[in-house]
Amino acid sequence: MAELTYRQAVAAALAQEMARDDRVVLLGEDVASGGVFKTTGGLRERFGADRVRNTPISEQAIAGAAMGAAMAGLRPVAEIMFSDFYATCWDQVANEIAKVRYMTGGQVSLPLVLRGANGSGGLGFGSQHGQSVENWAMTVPGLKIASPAGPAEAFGLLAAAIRDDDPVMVFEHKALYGRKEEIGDGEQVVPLGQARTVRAGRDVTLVGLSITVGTCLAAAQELAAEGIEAEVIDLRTLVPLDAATVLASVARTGRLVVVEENPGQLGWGASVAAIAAQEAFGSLTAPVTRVSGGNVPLPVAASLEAEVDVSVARVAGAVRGVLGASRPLSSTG
Amino acid sequence: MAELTYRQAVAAALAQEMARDDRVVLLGEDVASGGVFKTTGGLRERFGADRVRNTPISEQAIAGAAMGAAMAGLRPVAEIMFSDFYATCWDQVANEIAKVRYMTGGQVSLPLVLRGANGSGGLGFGSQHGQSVENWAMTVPGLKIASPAGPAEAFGLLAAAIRDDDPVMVFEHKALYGRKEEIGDGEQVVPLGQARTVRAGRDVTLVGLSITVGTCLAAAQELAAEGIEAEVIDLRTLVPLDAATVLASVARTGRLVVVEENPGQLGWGASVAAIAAQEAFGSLTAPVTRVSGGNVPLPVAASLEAEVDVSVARVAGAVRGVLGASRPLSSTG
Amino acid sequence: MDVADDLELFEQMCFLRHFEERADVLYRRGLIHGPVHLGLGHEAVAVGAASVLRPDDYSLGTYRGHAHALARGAPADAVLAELLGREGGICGGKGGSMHITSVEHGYYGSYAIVGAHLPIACGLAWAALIRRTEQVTVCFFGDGATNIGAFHEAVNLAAVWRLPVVFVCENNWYMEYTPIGEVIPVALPAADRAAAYGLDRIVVDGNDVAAVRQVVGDAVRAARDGQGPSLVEAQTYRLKGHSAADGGAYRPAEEVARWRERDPLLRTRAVLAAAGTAPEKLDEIEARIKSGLAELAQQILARPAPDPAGAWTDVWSDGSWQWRN
Amino acid sequence: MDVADDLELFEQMCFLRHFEERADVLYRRGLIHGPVHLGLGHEAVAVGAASVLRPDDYSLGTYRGHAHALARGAPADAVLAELLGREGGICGGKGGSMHITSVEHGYYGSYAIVGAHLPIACGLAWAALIRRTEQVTVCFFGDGATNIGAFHEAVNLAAVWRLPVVFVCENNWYMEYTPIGEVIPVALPAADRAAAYGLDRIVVDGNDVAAVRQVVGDAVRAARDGQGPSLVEAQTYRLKGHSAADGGAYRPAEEVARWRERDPLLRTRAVLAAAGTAPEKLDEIEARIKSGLAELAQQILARPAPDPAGAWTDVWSDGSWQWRN
Ligand SMILES: Cc1ncc(C[n+]2csc(CCOP(=O)(O)OP(=O)(O)O)c2C)c(N)n1
Ligand SMILES: Cc1ncc(C[n+]2csc(CCOP(=O)(O)OP(=O)(O)O)c2C)c(N)n1
Ligand SMILES: [Mg+2]
Ligand SMILES: [Mg+2]
Repeated sequence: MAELTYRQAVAAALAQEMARDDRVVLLGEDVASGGVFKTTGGLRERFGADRVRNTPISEQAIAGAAMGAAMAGLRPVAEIMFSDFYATCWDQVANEIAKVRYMTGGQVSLPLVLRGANGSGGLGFGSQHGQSVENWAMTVPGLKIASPAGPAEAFGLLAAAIRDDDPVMVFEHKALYGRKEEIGDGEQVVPLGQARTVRAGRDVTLVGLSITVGTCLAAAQELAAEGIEAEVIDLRTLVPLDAATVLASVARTGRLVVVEENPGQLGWGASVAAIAAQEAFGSLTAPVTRVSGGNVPLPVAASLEAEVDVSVARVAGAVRGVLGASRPLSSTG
Repeated sequence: MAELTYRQAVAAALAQEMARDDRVVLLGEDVASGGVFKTTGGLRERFGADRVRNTPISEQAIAGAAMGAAMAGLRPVAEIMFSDFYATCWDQVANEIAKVRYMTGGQVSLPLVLRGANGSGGLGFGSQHGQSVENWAMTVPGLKIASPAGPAEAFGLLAAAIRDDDPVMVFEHKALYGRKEEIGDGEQVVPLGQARTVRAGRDVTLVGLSITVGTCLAAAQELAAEGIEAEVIDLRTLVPLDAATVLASVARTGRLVVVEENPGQLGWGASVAAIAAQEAFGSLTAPVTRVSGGNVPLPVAASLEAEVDVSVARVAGAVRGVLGASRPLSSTG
Repeated sequence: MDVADDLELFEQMCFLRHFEERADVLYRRGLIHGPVHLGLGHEAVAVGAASVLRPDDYSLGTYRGHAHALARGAPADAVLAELLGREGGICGGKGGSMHITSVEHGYYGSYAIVGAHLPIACGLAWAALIRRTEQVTVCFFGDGATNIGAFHEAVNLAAVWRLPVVFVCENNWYMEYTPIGEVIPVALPAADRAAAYGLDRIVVDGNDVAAVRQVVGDAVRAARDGQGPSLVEAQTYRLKGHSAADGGAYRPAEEVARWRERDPLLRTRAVLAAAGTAPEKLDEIEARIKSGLAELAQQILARPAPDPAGAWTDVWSDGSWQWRN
Repeated sequence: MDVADDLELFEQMCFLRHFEERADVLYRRGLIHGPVHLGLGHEAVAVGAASVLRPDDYSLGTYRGHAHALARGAPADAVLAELLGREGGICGGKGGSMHITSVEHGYYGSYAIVGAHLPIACGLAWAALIRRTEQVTVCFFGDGATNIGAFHEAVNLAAVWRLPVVFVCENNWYMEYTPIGEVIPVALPAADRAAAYGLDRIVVDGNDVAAVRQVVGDAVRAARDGQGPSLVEAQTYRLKGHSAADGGAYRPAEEVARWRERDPLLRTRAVLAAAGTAPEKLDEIEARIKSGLAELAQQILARPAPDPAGAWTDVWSDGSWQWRN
């Protein structure tokens, strides 16, 4: 057992996989210097300049080079420093990487990982450095999407992503990099596509991803004091989506609150909510409820940021609302 | 009254607005030559080289130039030939255009329009030229989104978009360009944010956008023969979204089927379905149902394309399913 | 292929020419679903470049890519089946004309977003560099592609990393309907940009297969020897429209006429004639190829369309498409 | 401002210097929410360029943009309030340090995605061209930005359309922690790329305010006279880290020392001294500016935070944020 920060867990996962498979190579801006978020520290020294490459500020070249190298059989891990910068290589991600296997009739596979810092988390990064970009990716079939909620997941999901033969985007949360957790010895791998029930509860199902898992847990504790038992599910990956775990929970609780950090206009929570409204309709006893970030670009001043970011209070309030709005169980179809 | 094709309606709207306001300027690849989809024919000749500009193949420069010109008070209309190419200027669209007004505290406005050919429609354009890109845009607050279902809307929504003081993306459907419709004389403007009920019905609400409005209507006709009366709503714009019209309809019908051309993983239909599941829960008598394109990149061969594209049969089938799955009305909360 | 005599090159160009002519006919008969972009007139670039590559070298092209796939050895029947949307298509019907790919022959794909494949070419070349396999990557693109950001980022990265990649710009002087001269501030789209990446200014007559063989051959050798990337501008002309749906009316008649005289096939015919090959022999070769392709088209048209089930394969490496349980 | 004597330029540079030093102190005290990038050492570029602009000219900068806003006349209190997240921030607290903007003073924004504002600058210049207003647009960016696609597309479009825009590359030799030399295949990031756009190779000592004034002034005049765009490389150095959170340890000590000797303020002090200005006078000016800024910071820190309601304004031009009814 060792206590690692989220950022150390990322570096450890990279080291574990690079040691295990010499086809694993890293590229990105300043990665050889350890990276702006210190997630690649020591790797250049340990694995050499061939396998840990600094790039120019050329996100299209970074993503494209990762794709080409993957087609040739390497297993590249490309760092896109802030996930907002995927916008500068979106064609490579959405139109090339996501589609080339399909449009060539399966002639190529892309065992590659795109990773970087995502989300707001109240750090004052603002609208061009604080978005929840996993939602852009989820509109595009062909990309697997993982977003770890803590150090153990940061380690295990990244390892699984590197071992996966398909393109996986790992959205690390910049506000979690300093978070610490005990991590077991030996190889760490968390399979993609398996949600984790982090708290059991009978009254309502709270679904979170990445930083909102902690928000849901904190809300659940607050609600427990009021005798409300919330079940909290950490999705871990959006693609593959473990809808079964969510649906099974809703079948028990009859109530669903989905908690996203992104603006509500269109985010992964809408997809999860729609699945429940279609496939768990019979067991729903209350309106399917979404709690999401304010539908505005992210402001910087702390007072404004707090106003739009998802909070424990807003989640707890939504749960109280859902319980209030509930239809007597007898009337469910 | 004159009968116009959808593409002629686009050209007519551009001409109407350019004649009305000399701040309206056009830029894009081959627009001076009339455009690849013949939507800008005759405009260079009529309005001159200053106002109708061919560009290099530089989508970032096109979108950025439109943004800068709008900040300076012009009202640019930029053509991005196929909406899939927004991927090559996504940073300009999602990170700059959508956010600059907000992040400057309202110091600038962006009266600009981004328009181009969108969607599949069974034309064999494949995965890099046939996507429903409105969904990428809807994940980003700050962009208005229109998608006309016929010539009259193509005319009126584009005119409204040009007159709007905010950035508006108009997604024209490439499979509708040849569609004809009678259009009244005089100025044509269709306000943004107002859905249109194209068919009244008591049993189920079908919500479509752009090409799927026609799919919904055809399905409604087929179902009418079985005594099922479907209400069909054409959203026209995703942002602003006229949720009220959808919710009012669902309050009457108790049933909702949302029909999107895009893959189902994450599309605008999820947002509409989630809103209904939260705000119309009490009146829902059946599972909220989504019909969407196959969750794969778009294939080219006609037999494969037909397999994944949304069809009248699939919509009609979904409606029958919804009616079968309905809870007796008595039990609605 | 390492050596190639002029006759062999002629036969290959002839094959590409008549493959495209056949595709054009089939398109106009409404037998091809989706857009088709023909490489008519560009044959010498595809054939000349392919002739200096090792079977394990990588190449990539654009939506105008039939010729590049065939030149590497992609089976004509599978390519044609892909165009016609019949069983046995080289991409299983999922790619169509714009995405012809034959990894088995080192042709890593046709890309339909202008400029997008240049960064991808860097990745293939990077893999070869890391593995020290001496494989070279050749990436074909158009004059219009030199104005898009991906071109800049890719050529720059290739130069900084000294990647074994040869970027070949097929300058046919038009980006769709717009003359390239209207949208570049220099005379030559690729050659006049080379210095910005510390690369030599290389121009070749793209309608002269021997010249292409020579110039691209030198660049490929340099890349193989670890001397880094090259940017080659091959000047050519498309004999028909941008796509099979375009008549190309925007091009001055005398310009078209001038270039028709420089048709790469006529050029090679002249060379062969000068070397003593009887024109009749060349006519006979051309006739055989032409009829062979007409026949092939008939055979493929007799095939059924791909099984719709194929739409649900090849999203993920395990063959499945599901995104949720 | 049309004329400017060295003393005035010195005062302005002094002001920028101490504004940034103050921001650095405030950041290290934990009083600034979010990242801060200081322009320490770059003052001569901002001041020299601004000194040749008309009030109605347009300029744009990066996340390292405080100096560029202030040099155009943006009120220091509003800029500092934006950094400190207090009432009266120039962007209402919605932009923060990386997005300082003062449209009223012709400064059309600080952009935090590398290279993104170059295409935007083209649009401002295009508008001026269409309206024949003779307004010039000046766009500041870093050496690292010359490797991104947006740079290529923007400079190319500006050259093709002969736009009245001056692109000023502040070459401080580093992109974050990486020396620019490691990621470009040429010696100079901007100057050695100019020819690719048919532009002249222009290099200026970015730590010499008079030289910047001269060279950027010529470029601005040319743009105003309809002679099209310029690409100017101003060579400078940042005196501290990439961001206020970065110590800059990756830079060789002697390199830092060498550049400290070339500090633009020392340079101008020497010029003024040679022209007979007493050092004491300059010290006095500097002291006054310094204490004035310390005082200003205290005043602004005494202000309340922006009303949270402000988070819900300015999405749309009517002031609202709602996306649905
Ligand atoms: C990013 C992008 N923008 C626009 C297009 C539409 N388009 C397809 S081909 C083409 C012209 C390309 O010209 P060039 O690069 O010279 O190649 P050519 O077609 O002449 O072989 C354009 C604009 C595209 N496919 N991708
Ligand atoms: C597209 C993009 N990629 C990466 C970054 C992260 N980043 C911010 S500043 C910077 C270095 C920029 O260097 P340079 O252009 O030389 O400007 P300087 O910071 O030296 O003034 C990087 C990589 C970004 N903001 N945008
Ligand atoms: Mg061309
Ligand atoms: Mg720099």
